[in-house]
Amino acid sequence: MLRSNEAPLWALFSTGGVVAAFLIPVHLVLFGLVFPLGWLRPPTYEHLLGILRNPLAKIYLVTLCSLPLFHWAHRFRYTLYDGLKVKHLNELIFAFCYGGAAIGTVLAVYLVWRIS
Amino acid sequence: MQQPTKVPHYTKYHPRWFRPRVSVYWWLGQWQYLRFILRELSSVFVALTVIMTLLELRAVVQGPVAYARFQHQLAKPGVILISLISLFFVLFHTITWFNLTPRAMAVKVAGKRIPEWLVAAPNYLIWIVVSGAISLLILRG
Amino acid sequence: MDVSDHDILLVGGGAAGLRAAIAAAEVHPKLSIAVVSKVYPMRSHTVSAEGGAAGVIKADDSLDEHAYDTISGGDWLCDQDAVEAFVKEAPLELVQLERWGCPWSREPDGHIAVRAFGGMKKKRTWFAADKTGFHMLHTLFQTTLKYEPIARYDEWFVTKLLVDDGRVLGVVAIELMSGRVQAITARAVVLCTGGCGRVFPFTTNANIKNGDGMALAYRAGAPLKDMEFVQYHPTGLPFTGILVTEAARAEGGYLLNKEGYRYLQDYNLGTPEPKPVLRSMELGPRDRLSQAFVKEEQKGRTLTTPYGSVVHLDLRHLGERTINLKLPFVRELCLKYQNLDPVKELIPVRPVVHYMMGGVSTDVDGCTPLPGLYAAGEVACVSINGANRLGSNSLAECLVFGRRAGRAAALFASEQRVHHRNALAQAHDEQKRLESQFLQKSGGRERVAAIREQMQATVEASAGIYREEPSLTRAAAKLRELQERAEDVSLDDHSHTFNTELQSALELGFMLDVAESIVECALHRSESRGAHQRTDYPARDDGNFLAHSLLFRNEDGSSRIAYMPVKITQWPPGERIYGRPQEPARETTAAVDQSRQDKQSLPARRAS
Amino acid sequence: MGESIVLEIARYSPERDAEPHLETYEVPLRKEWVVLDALNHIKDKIDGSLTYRWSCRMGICGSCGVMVNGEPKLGCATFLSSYAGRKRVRVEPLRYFPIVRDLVTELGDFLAKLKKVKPWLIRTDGPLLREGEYLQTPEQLDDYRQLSMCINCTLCYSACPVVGLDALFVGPAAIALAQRYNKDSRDRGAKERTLILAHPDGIWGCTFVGECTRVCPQHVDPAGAIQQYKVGSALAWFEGLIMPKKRRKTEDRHGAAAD
Ligand SMILES: Cc1cc2nc3c(=O)[nH]c(=O)nc-3n(C[C@H](O)[C@H](O)[C@H](O)COP(=O)(O)OP(=O)(O)OC[C@H]3O[C@@H](n4cnc5c(N)ncnc54)[C@H](O)[C@@H]3O)c2cc1C
Ligand code: SF4
Ligand code: F3S
Ligand code: FES
Repeated sequence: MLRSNEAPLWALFSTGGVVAAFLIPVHLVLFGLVFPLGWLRPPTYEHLLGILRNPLAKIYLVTLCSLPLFHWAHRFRYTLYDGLKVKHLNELIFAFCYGGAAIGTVLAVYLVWRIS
Repeated sequence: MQQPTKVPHYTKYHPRWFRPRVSVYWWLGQWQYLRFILRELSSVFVALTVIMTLLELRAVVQGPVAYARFQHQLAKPGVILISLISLFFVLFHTITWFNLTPRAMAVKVAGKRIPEWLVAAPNYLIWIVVSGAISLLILRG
Repeated sequence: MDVSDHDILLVGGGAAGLRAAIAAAEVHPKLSIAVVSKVYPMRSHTVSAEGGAAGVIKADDSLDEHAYDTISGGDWLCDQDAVEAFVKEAPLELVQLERWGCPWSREPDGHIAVRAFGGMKKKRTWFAADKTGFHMLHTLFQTTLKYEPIARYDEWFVTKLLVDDGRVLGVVAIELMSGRVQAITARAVVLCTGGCGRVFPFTTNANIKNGDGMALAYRAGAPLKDMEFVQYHPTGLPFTGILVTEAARAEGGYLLNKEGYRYLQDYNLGTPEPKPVLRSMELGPRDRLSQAFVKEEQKGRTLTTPYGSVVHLDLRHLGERTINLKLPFVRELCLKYQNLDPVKELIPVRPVVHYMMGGVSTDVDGCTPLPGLYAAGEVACVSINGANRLGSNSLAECLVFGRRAGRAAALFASEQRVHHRNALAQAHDEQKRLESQFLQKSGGRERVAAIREQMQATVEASAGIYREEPSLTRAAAKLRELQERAEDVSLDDHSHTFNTELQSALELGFMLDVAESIVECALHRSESRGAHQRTDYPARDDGNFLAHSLLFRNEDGSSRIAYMPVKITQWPPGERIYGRPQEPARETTAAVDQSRQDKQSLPARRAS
Repeated sequence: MGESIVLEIARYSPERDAEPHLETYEVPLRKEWVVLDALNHIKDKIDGSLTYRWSCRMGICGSCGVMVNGEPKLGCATFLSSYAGRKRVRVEPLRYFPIVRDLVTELGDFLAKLKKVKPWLIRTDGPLLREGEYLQTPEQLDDYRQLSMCINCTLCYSACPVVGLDALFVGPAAIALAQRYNKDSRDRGAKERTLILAHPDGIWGCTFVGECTRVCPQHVDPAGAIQQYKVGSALAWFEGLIMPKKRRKTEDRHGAAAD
């Protein structure tokens, strides 16, 4: 069973890794540091909403949230297996990690869908 | 009677191997291992940033008041600290990821494999361009 | 005590042993075959061969020329029927290895590439960069993995051949991991245990090359042949003895004395040209080059280092590109072990003991005079190498005669009935001997390492590049004494688990026998031929010594020597001429040219 | 002259000891000595019972691997002088393997794994032996040349934590060897090897720690080989999803399928 899953899960992990590597830093820098510390003025609510109404932006946001979560799921799963030597909790960890990523994805879809 | 020992007894002509056990803290023993674990844990901070983004989205969905309140919360010193730590790990992820891609892809031009740094370099270029474009888009207006 | 039984037993997992195993498996898939080796097969010394393996493949080459080069290179001590079989089968064996996946270096069009090698008139040496032996051995090893009938006894050390009624019935071996001594019986045993370079102090040979197989056969009653012929390779790195392959000279390297002069021109080896010329100067045969070194040393024109005199090998003019492409391992070894870069610096080199031309006497099918016993590879002497082996012939020899011996043994074995009445008793005795002589003994006064060092010094001093009667006689007496003192060794290690000291002690015993046989044969051959140079008899003497030395062991441990004529088919003895490549064939007699006509040469397989 | 260096060597004798312990030896520090020379010095001059493997002393037979100060190294290719500043040099058996005695580890499991990946040329068609060799251009040779350099020294197994944590993991050298044949233009066996490789105990067990490549004395880069196989497997899976018919071809090409 595991065997048939590993290839697509790994594909999700690695595309997630690519997305995270290219896109996550700039979002973190802007929203986590530059704006809160007041180095630059944050975009106004209207401006942001304007951007988010664009369907392309919606797709972008879902990608930005979903794939890196699957990236996390894969890495975290193996870190738990190896780092803590808890491979016997296999199923539980599996459910937690990919379940988490799936919930995150659903949330992202739901939220962008709510923007009108 | 034989003396009780913790160790299985050696019997002549039957080798008794010593099987070392790997400790749970194996990754603390060696810098390269620790770095590996940190690299893997960077994914946790990637996930944290995603969560931050989701919360931001929720705030936008809920309206201007919620958005303003969320901005305010992000400026709390504790949250700033978390962001800083996250940034460290997220950058760690980006750099290790870029440097390792050439490993996973043997890019060949005209039958010759091109050197790894040349495969990695475009990543950094694209990264800078993309980051600039996104910043502009968000900041404009 | 356990006994395990197989149809065929290969002792040794080098190129010869593994090739023989596959050959046996292909005779009949039902035969049970076992490879016994004191190291994991891929650790066998074949792994360190660098330069290449010879086999005629190009259209401008012919089997005759390969045969002639081999025979003249061997100073006419080769059995010519064996050489003919060898040159004919070598290309097929090398193609076979290609089919098994060996990563041979290629021409741009995808065909096999060949390079020049010392003593060869044409380019015919197949190579896999400069790790040829490594690639051949791993290809063979990996290929044997797919043959289910081939069982392996990895890290089992053979101490004795089981002989009953003049027939070989198997071996007694120690499983190193457990210390268990066991009889492994078989219808036929093939010795493929490699050479004996470790008898000398300064050698390219690995720690495992102790002449085990030669001593095993000798003790069992089989004769050793031509043991006086030991090859020195002209270019070894000082201290380690690591080899700088002949390919370095084939690609165009120069040998320089301390004045930076290409001294080989003074020794009848041709005139210096900037580009390598086949069979000339640096591409002369190994015996001549090593002898030239000694002469230079006597003239005081070599450099002195803490590890003996050296001359220089100069590769600098080849350029970084060629060196990286054709000689990467040479560069790696120099950087790693000599801390110098051949792209920019001169490499110090000196002659180093490299190869044993002699060995267990066999016919062209690897068959020894002892029924049930076969031998192939460096341990054997089928006599294709004569008095001096040409570089790159021995890897091909391992394949050709490995296959022949494996086949012959398999055919012999399938006709024999199970028969090992005494095996168990003999194994018991051997176990008792090991326990009482080594493991349980205390109070012996001698150390293995000390006796080994003295033996090595003795052999080098007497049976080195140049030899003479007084020192050989003295060496014979000294070796007798060491034999006796070896009875009195005591071990620090009394464990049964992986007792390498016990192994060393047994290997020392083998080496002492081999050392004695080298000195004995050298003493009796009062002529100079190929690698055997007697200062007291400087000329070749075809009247008395166009013959192989055969050394037999007497019951009491002493030896007796006999001579067996060399088999000449079409190339009567001539003079060995190097450095005049344009006219070598004409130098031989007209009879040769004539007899060549009725020999068909290999059709150039690839009409291009 | 007179300079020396202290070695701490792990000793274990199953007949006597419950577990390995360190013993110290002082040996001369010579500039041309490698760790193996020091071990030989001890065995010949101080304690004949010290047990370790070696043969070629030129870095090609692969038998002399040990841990030197916690790093997997070839004993014959590691100069003592590079540790001259340290007070002591610690020499232990290769990590993650059962220890037979002193510095000798057990290799049976490794060899079984090697055999499992079918490391031989798989091909049934082709011309007769007499008709000559398969053609292969230097570029095609280059595709797998580096992978064919493995000397089976097992240093990479001692470097890889997954090997230590998961006894079933096929491990870096064996996977690299399988890839060596997969990438050989003469081979047709990629599909057969998929069953073993595209498996949780095969490539998917590897988490790209990358240490295997760092310690490899032959620059084989098993880490790269494994990741490339993963990419191939993932691509093959997607292609199979989109175009089930093309699946076959891709599998052959990438030597990877995901089912
Ligand atoms: C540095 C170097 C470079 C060389 N380069 C070339 C070259 O370029 N071209 C060329 O043609 N030749 C070359 N040679 C020579 C050639 O490599 C050898 O002659 C050849 O490899 C010998 O192969 P083998 O199978 O006979 O023995 P080996 O490969 O030496 O194998 C011997 C086997 O016997 C086993 N064995 C020995 N004793 C026992 C025992 N008592 N019990 C159990 N097992 C035992 C060993 O474990 C081993 O498996 C070179 C040699 C050296 C040293
Ligand atoms: S891949 Fe490298 S480290 Fe691993 S066994 Fe092969 S040569 Fe040794
Ligand atoms: S160290 Fe191990 S985890 Fe993978 S990259 Fe190498 S096999
Ligand atoms: S002794 Fe052969 S690799 Fe070190």
